[in-house]
Amino acid sequence: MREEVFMAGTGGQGVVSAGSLLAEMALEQGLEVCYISVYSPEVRGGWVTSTVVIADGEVGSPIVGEVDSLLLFDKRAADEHLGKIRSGGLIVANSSLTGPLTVADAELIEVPATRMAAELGNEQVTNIILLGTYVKARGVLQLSHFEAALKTVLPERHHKHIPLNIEAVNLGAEQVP
Amino acid sequence: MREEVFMAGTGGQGVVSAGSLLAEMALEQGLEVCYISVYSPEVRGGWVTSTVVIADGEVGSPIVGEVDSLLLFDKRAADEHLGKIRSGGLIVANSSLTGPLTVADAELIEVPATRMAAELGNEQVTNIILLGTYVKARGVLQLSHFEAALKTVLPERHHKHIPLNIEAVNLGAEQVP
Amino acid sequence: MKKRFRVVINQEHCKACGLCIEFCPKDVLGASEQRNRAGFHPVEVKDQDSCTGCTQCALMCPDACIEIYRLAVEDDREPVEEGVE
Amino acid sequence: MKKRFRVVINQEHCKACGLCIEFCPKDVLGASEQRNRAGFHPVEVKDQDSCTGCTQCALMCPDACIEIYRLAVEDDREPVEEGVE
Amino acid sequence: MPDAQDLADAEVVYRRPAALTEVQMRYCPGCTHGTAHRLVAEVLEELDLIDRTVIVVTVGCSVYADKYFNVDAVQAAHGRGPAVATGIKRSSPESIVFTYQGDGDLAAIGLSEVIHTAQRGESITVIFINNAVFGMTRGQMAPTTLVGQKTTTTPRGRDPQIAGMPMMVCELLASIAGVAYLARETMIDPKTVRNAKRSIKKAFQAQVDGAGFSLVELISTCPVWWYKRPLEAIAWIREEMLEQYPLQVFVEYEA
Amino acid sequence: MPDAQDLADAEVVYRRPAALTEVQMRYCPGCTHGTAHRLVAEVLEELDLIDRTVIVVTVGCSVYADKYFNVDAVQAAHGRGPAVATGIKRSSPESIVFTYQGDGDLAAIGLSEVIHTAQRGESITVIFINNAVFGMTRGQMAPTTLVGQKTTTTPRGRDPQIAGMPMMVCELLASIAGVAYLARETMIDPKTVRNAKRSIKKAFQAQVDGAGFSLVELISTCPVWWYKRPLEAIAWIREEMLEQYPLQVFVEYEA
Amino acid sequence: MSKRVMMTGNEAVAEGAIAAGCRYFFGYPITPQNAIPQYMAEHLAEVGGVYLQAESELASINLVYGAAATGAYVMTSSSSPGISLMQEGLSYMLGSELPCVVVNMVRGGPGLGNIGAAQSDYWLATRGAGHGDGRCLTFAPHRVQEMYDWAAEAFPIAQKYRCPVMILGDGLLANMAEPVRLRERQEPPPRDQDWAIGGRRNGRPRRIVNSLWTDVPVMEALNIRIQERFEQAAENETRWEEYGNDDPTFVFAAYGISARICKTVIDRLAEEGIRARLIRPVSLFPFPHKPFAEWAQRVERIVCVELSMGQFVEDVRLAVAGECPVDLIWRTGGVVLTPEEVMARVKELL
Amino acid sequence: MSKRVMMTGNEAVAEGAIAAGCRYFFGYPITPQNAIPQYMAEHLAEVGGVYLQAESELASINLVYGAAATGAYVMTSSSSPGISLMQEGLSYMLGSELPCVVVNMVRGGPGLGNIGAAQSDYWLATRGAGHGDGRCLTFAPHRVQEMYDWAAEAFPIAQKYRCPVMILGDGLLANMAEPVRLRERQEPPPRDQDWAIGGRRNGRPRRIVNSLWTDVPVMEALNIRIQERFEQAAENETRWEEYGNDDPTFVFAAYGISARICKTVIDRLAEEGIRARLIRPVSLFPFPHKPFAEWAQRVERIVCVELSMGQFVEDVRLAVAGECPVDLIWRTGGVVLTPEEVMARVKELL
Ligand SMILES: Cc1ncc(C[n+]2csc(CCOP(=O)(O)OP(=O)(O)O)c2C)c(N)n1
Ligand SMILES: Cc1ncc(C[n+]2csc(CCOP(=O)(O)OP(=O)(O)O)c2C)c(N)n1
Ligand code: SF4
Ligand code: SF4
Ligand code: SF4
Ligand code: SF4
Ligand code: SF4
Ligand code: SF4
Ligand SMILES: [Mg+2]
Ligand SMILES: [Mg+2]
Repeated sequence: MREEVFMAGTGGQGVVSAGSLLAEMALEQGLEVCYISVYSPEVRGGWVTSTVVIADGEVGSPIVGEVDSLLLFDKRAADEHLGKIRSGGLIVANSSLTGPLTVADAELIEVPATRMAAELGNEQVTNIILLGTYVKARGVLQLSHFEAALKTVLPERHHKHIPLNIEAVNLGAEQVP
Repeated sequence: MREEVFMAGTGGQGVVSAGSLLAEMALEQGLEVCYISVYSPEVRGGWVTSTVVIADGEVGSPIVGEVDSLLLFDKRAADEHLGKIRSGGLIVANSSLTGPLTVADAELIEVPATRMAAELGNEQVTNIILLGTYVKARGVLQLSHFEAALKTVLPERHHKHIPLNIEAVNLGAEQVP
Repeated sequence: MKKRFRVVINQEHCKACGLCIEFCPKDVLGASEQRNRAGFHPVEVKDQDSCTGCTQCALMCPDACIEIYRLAVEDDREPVEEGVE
Repeated sequence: MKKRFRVVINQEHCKACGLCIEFCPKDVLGASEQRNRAGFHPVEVKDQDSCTGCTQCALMCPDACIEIYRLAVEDDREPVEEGVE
Repeated sequence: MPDAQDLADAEVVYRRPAALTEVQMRYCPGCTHGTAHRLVAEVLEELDLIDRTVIVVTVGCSVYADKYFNVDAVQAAHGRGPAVATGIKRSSPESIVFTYQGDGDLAAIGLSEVIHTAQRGESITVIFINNAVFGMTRGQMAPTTLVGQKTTTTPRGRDPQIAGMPMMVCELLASIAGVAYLARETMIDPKTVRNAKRSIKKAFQAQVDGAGFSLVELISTCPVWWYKRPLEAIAWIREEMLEQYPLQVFVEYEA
Repeated sequence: MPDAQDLADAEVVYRRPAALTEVQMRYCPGCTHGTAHRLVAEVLEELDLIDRTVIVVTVGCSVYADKYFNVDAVQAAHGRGPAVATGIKRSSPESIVFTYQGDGDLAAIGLSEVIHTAQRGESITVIFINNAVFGMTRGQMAPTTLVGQKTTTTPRGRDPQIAGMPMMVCELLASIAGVAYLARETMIDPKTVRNAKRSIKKAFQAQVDGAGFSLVELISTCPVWWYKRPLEAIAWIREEMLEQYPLQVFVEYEA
Repeated sequence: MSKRVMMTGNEAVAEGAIAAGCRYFFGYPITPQNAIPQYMAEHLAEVGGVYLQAESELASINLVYGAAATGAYVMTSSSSPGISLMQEGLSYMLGSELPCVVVNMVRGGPGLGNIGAAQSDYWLATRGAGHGDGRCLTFAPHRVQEMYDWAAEAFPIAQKYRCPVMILGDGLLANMAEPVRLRERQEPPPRDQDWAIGGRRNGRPRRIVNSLWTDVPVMEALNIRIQERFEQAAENETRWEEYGNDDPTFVFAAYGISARICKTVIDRLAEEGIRARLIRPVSLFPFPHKPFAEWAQRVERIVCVELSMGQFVEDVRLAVAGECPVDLIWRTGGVVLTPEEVMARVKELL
Repeated sequence: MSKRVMMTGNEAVAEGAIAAGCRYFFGYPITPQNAIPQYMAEHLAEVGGVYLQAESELASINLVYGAAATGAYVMTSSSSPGISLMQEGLSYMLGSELPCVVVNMVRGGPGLGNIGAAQSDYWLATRGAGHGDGRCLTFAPHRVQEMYDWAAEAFPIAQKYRCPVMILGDGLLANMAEPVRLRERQEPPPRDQDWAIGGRRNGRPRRIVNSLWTDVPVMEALNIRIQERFEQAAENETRWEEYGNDDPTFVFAAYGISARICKTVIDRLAEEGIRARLIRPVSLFPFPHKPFAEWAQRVERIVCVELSMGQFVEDVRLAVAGECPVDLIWRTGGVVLTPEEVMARVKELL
């Protein structure tokens, strides 16, 4: 098993932490994983991507061409990366910012995550909602590992936000048709 | 034809200029030549050697192992380098400083050059006397090129010493038995 | 003839650092509600009439976004802005 | 008890720079006729008796060739030299 | 530009200097690298040097400065700007050559080159941006970092027992014979901006006159790696940086 | 040593210091590198540091100093002595570490390292031999070469228009906070030799006390590449060098 | 066994060094390896170590030289331009027979280049160490766990062969995170080497660390001694991994990040029924000639995959010595090959 | 034709550069090449040129970088440790596509080493130029006349391929004197390159000299462009000399001073009836693969002779690709082979 996930967005949208949460979940689940974030040289306002490769044995290439799953955080990301999806793959799009998308050969789940996050009271959990959708829809990882992963990734002083994040991830999971 | 000449002495004895004069004579004579001086790191009082390789075609190795001709300026030089002579070669020794030498398998000409130079009025021409002996005895170069070589090597302001040098070189030549 | 100034902001280059707003002695400038392509709320001219053309704002702008003109004639039109649709 | 000094020169190390000779206020030192192994005419003690043990020579010697001793007893022996056979 | 036509016959009170291109600068919001660029550009235009000037771009956040200045540009290895500038000046003496260097570039890796260039009295100009940090590489300690300042490599604040005291570049250069103009300025309010420009102008004038080496140190903000908002950064210069780095004209030049 | 036995019970007024080996130094006649060695050795002995000391030998005529000093020695790349010394000191803080550097080594290629080391207030000592020339490589111009001085690379004399003015290392370092002791001395008569030793002693004492960086510049002879006899060289220091390089204690240290 | 934690290659190499007993780090920031000095600045103090930010890479390597002379475990890290600046210092380390560990997280070059992942410092790493005949022992991990392990292994190896050991990574290996199983941090070993300086403690004879030998045969003897150590290292420290089909039609040759790309390609080719194998040198110097020489007899071709324009392939060709064709697939300048691209290009070759 | 004059290799390389129109020299003294800066200090003023003594080799190469950017013929020279210090700068020259000439009179290494003659910077010269894929075009004269000639030829070649050209000598070639036939000194060519900076004269569009390309495909394209120039250079500038018997039983491979030793050995062997030939690469990069590949088919063996511990032999092995055995005779650390020693050792091999 090898699952390649690619996420793209703009600095500040939580692309990095979504990637690192996925990686931790894989680790919790006893899988092998490799995760990398890349950003543009600007310190502020540039683009960000995360690549997470999950495997049940040794992770080979951390470099991906076409990917199994694509998480698109905004329109720039969608314009740039939509073509990366492997035929039969899964796209989770933050439709609040991507607008409507069309894909030929892959499953597309559009989640108005920014709006939903705002409704939950914190736009910051947009990424967690998308994560929930991805995890549930793709089925490679189990949602049950989310909380443990969160505890590792989140600095102690932010642990008070754990309930909100769990709510968000579940909300995301519920979006799977 | 390839003639390898090696000279050794102490800084100040004219080992460098003797080498460079030989090289110029060879050049005057239309031969190919390669000449190098090497000295110990001390700025004052160290050893000096000159190697001159003369050939009628391309000069191959500027590095010599055993040599055809050896000019020994003093005892340290003789102790160190006597063994360098090729069998059948020529050794010209400044017997004023080397003391008496014994060689098995080569021609040895002992010239009390320092004393003779002092008698000529200038110890500085010791090297020229030895040069004269070498040139005459070995016969590779012709003494007639000495003056032209001297003019090239000697800075203009020292050209007044040319007659003394010519006297010295001839004196050296006369020492050939 | 009464002097009138026109402050022109390159809103696409503006990064909303706020230095011009802070240093304008006449409170001419303020943050726009809109975002530019880089996602910043750029500065806009809120009160053109009060501008004395003192150039403090332009002197402080790290992104050379501000140009200031003295008009030859009186002019009551809206302030000039640039870049944000 | 009259003080007597003994200046000891390491003549093999001496390079005949002449600084000690120049700076000896009592003209105790001078150049030797002989050469050492490096070919220099090293310094020798010419007039031991005039030496006041002032150490000027040793202070100036760049080659640390000079040692100075104050003898416990009077002593008229020849100055001590080292190295040149 | 809407209404541009309308401004055609208006008198220009202030406009983007011709020595800057139209390219948007990549600096972070409130970073006074941009201010420094603008001032240099104004001076180049006012002294009519645009067609003679070569900027030596160095490594730091200003590494893209070749895109912003409307003059010939040479990008130099980290710290080697003054040597590169000297190479240009010696082989093309009519050129006006300046380096634009950060405190990492000039005061850390490039210290030798700038001092030797000053020492030789090379007629080049150095614009030295002291923002007390390595901006480009993400906020490490610079030689100029203040005591106690937290950076990514002084997580507990700069400890002078370990890292020494901040380096005072102008004080270091002040004793050097080849220096024609030397000043420390900042850009934290209109007055200091004007002073900074005046110093920059004198520095270039010194070069035009072949008077020798000129350098202007500009105490500059790095809001991002000071973990501050732009206005806080300005305040921090006023309250902390200028304490360590008093503004001063160290070597004066009059044409 | 003839008669050595005889001197056994004589009182030593002056003897070769124990911190020097018996090896003959290779310096040219009248070269005060040797004097400097002797003074450092005397100080090491007097402060009882022989068993704790590491000399960092640098590249120049003194590159064989490891043969002359009776202490641990590390040979450093040209100019990098202070960095090497810092590496030793940081990993072996009980050691007394000093570099011995010529003006080519310290003021040309190694300028950055010595300044940064001073800036950090590294507790090491630098013995800096300024002889206005590159001795070892056969007499080229150094940063410290006097104006008009002929060297093998300034055959018409140093021209400040081309090569700038002589570099004043102590003046350069004097403004640096990390410096505990800084002085310029020479060795041209018994008095200046004594002063030089006193300064060297203070410099090492500063290190022993962990007070910070110490450096003693010694204006030194190079008779050979000044094309002078030893006594002429001494006179040239008195008449020319000290004009350019006045003797002074720049930063004082009292235990 | 301890839990595994996610770490980047940069963090792993830093923590691995600390775990091995390294207590001295001198470095100068440069992307993409800034997290190494930052990690050291944060964590060395915890164990009584010294993080000192050097003013340049020139200073870094010479600070390392000084600390190495005292017998300490010492490390520096940098990326391509910084490693270029260390060349003289590395040559001195070799000449003075001093051990240290140097990490190079290679970026796109030449010049200032960019911070992308590249392998174009292969020559610099395997033929470098400046002037003279010496070179660094060089190891090229391809996973974060391996980064950690090699950082730790590198120190005793450096001590054993008294030379710099280089760990060669790239912009990707530096910044990607993978699970790492950490061992307990060890105390530094005693500095009881008979060459370590620091003062003639208890009046022992003085010691000299030196690379100047004007007497040429002595210098030659030093070179021979160094070379003999390298030969010992070739016997003891040559490492490689093989992966894939046991009866391949062709063999990939790749190290570091490229080798990981090849592994994925091999798996995909297997799905298509194409039999491929990988030889992944872990030690680049000493280079594992043996597996190449052996497989060269048995396969149709060897296909090198490298993120440089034909550097690594030279070592492969030297090992293969004409026994079979050696092809090359490359990208450079920070461009990274994707498995798809390698698949496509390898199929053209077959 | 002009008279021949005795000159050392150092003087010849300096005079050759001046004769070619080089008017800018930046350098820092180091034995055994001090006569080069000294010659330049003495003679550049005669022709209105600039000799500037740099404060270090780091400064030298960056001064060169600046002057090269103005389109001028510019040169520096050094010896091994100094060349190590220039590695970053050389990489920048390549990245910014700037031409210059660099002379390396190799000495014994590693470290401070000694000032004897050595060839142990072969890798540094042919694989060096710091980080990244680039390298210098490198030529290795073996006579003083050739030093002069190559110094002159190097400048237009550097301009043509927009890269540094290295002239590789050693302590012997530097300081030995041979007759040299001098040509007239030429005026420097006009600086009309379309990339040369110095100010936007007459308002022309600005020019940028740069090696930073954050966009990785752009960086890769630069590398490909550089590589293409190298391929052109391989076509146009590959030079070698052959010497000796036309029907040899074996072939010597040697460059520079070693090649001269081999010539004498070949002559002596001929006297003994042993048929030997020499292939002497004059260009080391581009390396003359062809003669090696061809002779390898026809001889029993190829015997490399080098003053280093197996650097040059790698290029020979790459060229021979297993076609015949390749042996190696070496000395290092400043020790020079004598013809006698080569004779003796080659006879053991045959
Ligand atoms: C030889 C080398 N070492 C290190 C670097 C990495 N580097 C790039 S910029 C920089 C420091 C930048 O700081 P500064 O000069 O203060 O400029 P700022 O970004 O603060 O404006 C460093 C260390 C490099 N590019 N080259
Ligand atoms: C990297 C490097 N560059 C150049 C040299 C050559 N070199 C050796 S000593 C020296 C200068 C010596 O001058 P100085 O430091 O003044 O010492 P002095 O001989 O005058 O005592 C130079 C340039 C070197 N060894 N290494
Ligand atoms: S010119 Fe002066 S008054 Fe007008 S907006 Fe700017 S700062 Fe305000
Ligand atoms: S100063 Fe410039 S960048 Fe900052 S808010 Fe004002 S216009 Fe925008
Ligand atoms: S101690 Fe004084 S008096 Fe005696 S020899 Fe020396 S300098 Fe002269
Ligand atoms: S000072 Fe020393 S070296 Fe000089 S002459 Fe006197 S004893 Fe000899
Ligand atoms: S990181 Fe700092 S110096 Fe760099 S652009 Fe941003 S604010 Fe300016
Ligand atoms: S060359 Fe000069 S510095 Fe060197 S030993 Fe001789 S006199 Fe002293
Ligand atoms: Mg900075
Ligand atoms: Mg000196």
